[in-house]
Amino acid sequence: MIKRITSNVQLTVGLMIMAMFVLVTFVGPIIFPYDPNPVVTEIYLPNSLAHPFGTDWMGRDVFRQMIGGAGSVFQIAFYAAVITVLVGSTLGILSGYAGGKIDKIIMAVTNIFLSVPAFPVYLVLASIMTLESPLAIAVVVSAWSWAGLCRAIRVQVLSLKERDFIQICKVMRMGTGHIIFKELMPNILSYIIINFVIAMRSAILASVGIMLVGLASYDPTNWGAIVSAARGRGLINPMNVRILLYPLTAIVIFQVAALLVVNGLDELLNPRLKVM
Amino acid sequence: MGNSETFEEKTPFAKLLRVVQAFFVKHHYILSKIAMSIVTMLLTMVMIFFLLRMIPGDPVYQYAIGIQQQRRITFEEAYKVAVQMLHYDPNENILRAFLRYFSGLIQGDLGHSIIETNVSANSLIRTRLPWTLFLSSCALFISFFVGITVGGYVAQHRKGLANKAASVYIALSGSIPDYLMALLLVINLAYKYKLFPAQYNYDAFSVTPGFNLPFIRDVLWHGCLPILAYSLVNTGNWIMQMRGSCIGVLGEDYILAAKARGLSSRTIRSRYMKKNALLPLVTSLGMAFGGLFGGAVLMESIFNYPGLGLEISGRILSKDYMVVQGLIFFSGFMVILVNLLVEMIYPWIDPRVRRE
Amino acid sequence: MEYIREPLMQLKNINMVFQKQSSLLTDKKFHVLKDVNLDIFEGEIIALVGESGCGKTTLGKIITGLYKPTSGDIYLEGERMTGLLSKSITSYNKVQFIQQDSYAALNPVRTIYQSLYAPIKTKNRSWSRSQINRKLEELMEVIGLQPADQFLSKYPHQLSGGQRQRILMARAISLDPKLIVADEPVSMIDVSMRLSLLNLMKSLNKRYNMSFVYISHDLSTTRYIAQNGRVCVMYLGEIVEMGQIKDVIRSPRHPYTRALIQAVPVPDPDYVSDGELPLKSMQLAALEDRPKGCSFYERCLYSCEACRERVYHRDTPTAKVLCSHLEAVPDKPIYETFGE
Amino acid sequence: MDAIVRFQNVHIDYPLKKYTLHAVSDVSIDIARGKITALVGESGSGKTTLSSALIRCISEPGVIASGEILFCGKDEEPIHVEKLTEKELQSFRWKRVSMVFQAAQSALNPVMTVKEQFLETMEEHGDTSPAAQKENRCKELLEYVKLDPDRILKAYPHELSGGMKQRVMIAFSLLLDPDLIILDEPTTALDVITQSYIFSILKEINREKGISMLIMTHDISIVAKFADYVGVMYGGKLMEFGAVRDVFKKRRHPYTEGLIGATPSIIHDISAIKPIEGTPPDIMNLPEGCVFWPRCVYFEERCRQQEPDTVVYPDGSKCKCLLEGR
Repeated sequence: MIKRITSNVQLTVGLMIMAMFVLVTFVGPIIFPYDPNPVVTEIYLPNSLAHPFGTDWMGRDVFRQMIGGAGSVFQIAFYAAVITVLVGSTLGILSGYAGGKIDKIIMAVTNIFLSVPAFPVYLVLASIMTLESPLAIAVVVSAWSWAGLCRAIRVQVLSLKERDFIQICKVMRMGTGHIIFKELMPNILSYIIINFVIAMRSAILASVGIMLVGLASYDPTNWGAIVSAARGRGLINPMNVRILLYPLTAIVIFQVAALLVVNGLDELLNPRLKVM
Repeated sequence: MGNSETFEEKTPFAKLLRVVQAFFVKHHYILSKIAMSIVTMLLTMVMIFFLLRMIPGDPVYQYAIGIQQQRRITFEEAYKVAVQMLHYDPNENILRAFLRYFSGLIQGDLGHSIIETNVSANSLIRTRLPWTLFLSSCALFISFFVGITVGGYVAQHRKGLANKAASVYIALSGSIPDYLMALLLVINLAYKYKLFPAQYNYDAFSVTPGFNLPFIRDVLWHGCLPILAYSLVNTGNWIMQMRGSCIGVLGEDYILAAKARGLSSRTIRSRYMKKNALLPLVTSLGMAFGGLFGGAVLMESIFNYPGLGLEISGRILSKDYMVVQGLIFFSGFMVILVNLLVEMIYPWIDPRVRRE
Repeated sequence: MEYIREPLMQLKNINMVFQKQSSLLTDKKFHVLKDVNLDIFEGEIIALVGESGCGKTTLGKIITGLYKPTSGDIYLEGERMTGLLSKSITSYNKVQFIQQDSYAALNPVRTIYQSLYAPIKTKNRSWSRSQINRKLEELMEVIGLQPADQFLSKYPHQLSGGQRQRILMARAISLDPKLIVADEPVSMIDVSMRLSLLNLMKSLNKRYNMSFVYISHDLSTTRYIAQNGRVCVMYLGEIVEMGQIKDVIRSPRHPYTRALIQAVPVPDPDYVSDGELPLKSMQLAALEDRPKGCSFYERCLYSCEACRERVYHRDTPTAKVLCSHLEAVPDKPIYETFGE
Repeated sequence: MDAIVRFQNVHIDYPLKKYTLHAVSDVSIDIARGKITALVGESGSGKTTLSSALIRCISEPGVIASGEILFCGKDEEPIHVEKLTEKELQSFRWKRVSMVFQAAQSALNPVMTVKEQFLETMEEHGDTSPAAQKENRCKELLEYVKLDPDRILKAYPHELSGGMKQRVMIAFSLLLDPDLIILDEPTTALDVITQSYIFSILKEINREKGISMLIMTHDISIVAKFADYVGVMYGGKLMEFGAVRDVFKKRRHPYTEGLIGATPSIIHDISAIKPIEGTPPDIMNLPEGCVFWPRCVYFEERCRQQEPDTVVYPDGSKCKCLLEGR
């Protein structure tokens, strides 16, 4: 298995970059602790050895800010992906496998979520709830994202449950638990894993977007909050532009890495290619 | 239904029933789609209503205080006026409140502003939606047409350099969030090189709105950057969809059969590959178009472009929820409506789903 | 005293109607099976043959319990079956199913071992792992895949079609059923390997005295496997002719059976029958709004006006035939010579 | 024999990343003019690859590695099919050689009516006659395969049943009056009655129009019923070739013998038939020597060591076996 992963260039590169982000998140703050107090003498310093990304309008180190904020960014992404995948796949499997009334009800609810545009609702939720923890933001940004996954998984389950190997399980009187967890799940697991990474990607974009509008910036070091604050200072000033570009670049790098992982996993796990 | 036989065939009622039944049988496909859409709309109404109820505090109270100070009347009277103006009474029985909200929506009244008098969701849609639609539909159609052209080309030349370049572009554009693209363009093209204006829909000082050339030119000029940003981000997605769809179609037997029939590669490309590959993309295009009515919140706020999206985010920040509700419902409604239209047109495009 | 064999399974007046919603108010009804009566005896091989859409697979699925018939009763060893989901029946696992597409019938992400282990464990909760492993070894020997470990650790896509089909047989017999329904088990297998699979099924039938319901559109393989058994020829959801396969092939009585047998190609250039098939058209009638009388009326060369209104079973010396106008149908064999 | 197509030492390879797959190796076979020639073989025997090489429609990434494919029209210079340019191929395909695909069910464009596709093919091949005349031609052909032309012409492919589609494809293959029709498993997904109808239609076409046919099948019974000549293929090689009656009577090659012996029939003695042991060869990993030796009942040690030459008999029939005449 490990050999198959390493032979897939996309997956290896993607995983390595993602691992680096995780490393920075956990180890970074210990090596480069962040001091939020303003240093009047060091406002808008350019890049240097002491301040690799320079300093901001209050003389604080941007590099250390970002390292401090990474935890909050990835916690949101992780929680949101967990919630999205749990809710989406549970409801999707339930809807597809149970069929009948349950299916109709779940699909009607899913349709609402798919029709109403997500981002404005995120903003409403963010403004009427007090969001002060990564988990709360994660709940908000996964409030809508499960619906698409739910529908996609339902379609897969619908086609799987008519397949011969599920039918024969019924003839052999295997329990519903066995059919769902041992027969169905392994077949959609790769799809769920891939969607976990995709959910992380969109959670980061959504959370940064919410902060960019000026909501829910409970943690000033969160990358979204840095971007929002820099933008608030005015983009006419190139110094603010510079500050804003660091977190955004980091986000893009993470997005690319996650996409590589998605493509790589797709290649690795997709049965269509495996049969060939 | 079995008991239709129990009716005497000659009675007018039975005749009417048969006509109605025949009508339902004939238009089964469309009717069931319409029924589904209506159900979804109703459920959407209910959900948005309850979202409104989640708002902490009493918005009427603050509004009433404003009116009290403005008109110098007692608080009770002001409160009544406020309730009337907002179409919202927090002390009202929830069922009645829902009925009132519901009848308002049925009559096309999407809700009134709590903060400004004479501003309603309807008036905002009238003034803001055209700008949003101008930007996003231009961008959507540019990216769609570029996407299907490039996607169709690279699907046929999978081993070429173009395909590799397309893959890189797809990966990058899929990873750069639209607001970052917007920021980059503003920073570079507007602030650094001053090629395009950075904000607003037109320059209110130099042109007068109306059907005149300078105005139209100025609007297009201001639209350049947002449209560019939006297209750059979305083209990748369309390339990817079209390429995937084309590759699927190219593996079909009828492509090989067409080749065996000695048809020219141009015919095969246009009438066999593209025609079939575009079918699933029509649905995507419809969904994307329906999504435009909500406005691109972040994009418009970065360009300070007075579309619906900017309005929504502004109203959310100023806690003008009544209007926000209306606008969100409107965009949901449009998504459902456009999807319904696509589904009704679809049998006409794809003969396989056509019903007699 | 006369000895009467009790059938293993009895199907009585089975009807199956599929409904498809055609509008918000009305449904289209497809009468897929019509008044099917069938007794299956212990240890016999009975074949269901017919063209696609004749309802043979639906009947197979009803026998296994996958479908619940719209009306009619099924008795298994004298006990009434009410469908798969009811727990009340004691005839647990007595009917098993072998499907046509061996690739689709095995879970692609589970190994053969996992696919075979689970059903045995579900049936015999108290068995230890080593007990089940022994049983698996034994099964693999029966189906002729040796060494067992090498096959058990593989995934379905790593095996050939013939090997997978053998695995399906192992899975079916692993639950010690009384009856196995085999739905076109060899139609997707290469010609040179079909015969050995059929031989395996024959030997299972002899060794365990299991009954087989062999569903096929191919009369040649059917004749091979059900050599001494019975055949039911199905047409549009009805059994139009039932009898010993030898007799039915030698001198078919139903007009449809006659056409069917004449249409079967023979692997011998000396037996080329170049004549037209005894049919009016090749168009199959619709399954909705079935006519009152004979469903073969439209295509039949020997029909009379009365056939449109009524049809009933007639017993001939060799078979039970669903044709009320049997006098008009020729009764001479299609081919002059027959081997055993 | 008056041949319309001569395959001479044809090799078809699939160059893959790590190795090259030899789908067809060193096949020489003549397709008789005006007759029906069958190629029989199991999956992976290379019969489909060989026949699609005739119109140069080998699935990607297969290539004709060496050998010649000669198409000999009446009173004209033989055409080297393997050397045709893309442009020449376009007019060669369908006009000289047409094909009824195995997957006839999906060989029509789902978004065009039957009529549109018929007319399009005629136009692309430079038919400039008036529309009504073209339409009459289509109707005539559909009637020929016993279909109702008015209904079929305006139908979309999904509105036709399997047997109807197959007949539409046969009518389609006749559209430009080709010299040869390739039929790839034309009845695989159909039941026996439909199959019988289709073969009688095909036989009629062969007799009345004198069109040569090359049919691929895995079913030796169909060969017996339908073909004049037969080539038996196994593991990408031609094992035996000859007139159908000869091949069935003489059974020169052990594989042919096994194949005929393993096919159940509705009239012959059942007890005499027996399976061929073993499994068909893995095309990626063909055995050394004769490809059939692992399954051959007459196997001798030398079969493993050397590949047999093809013996050509005076009547043109062929056999590729070391133990020929055993």
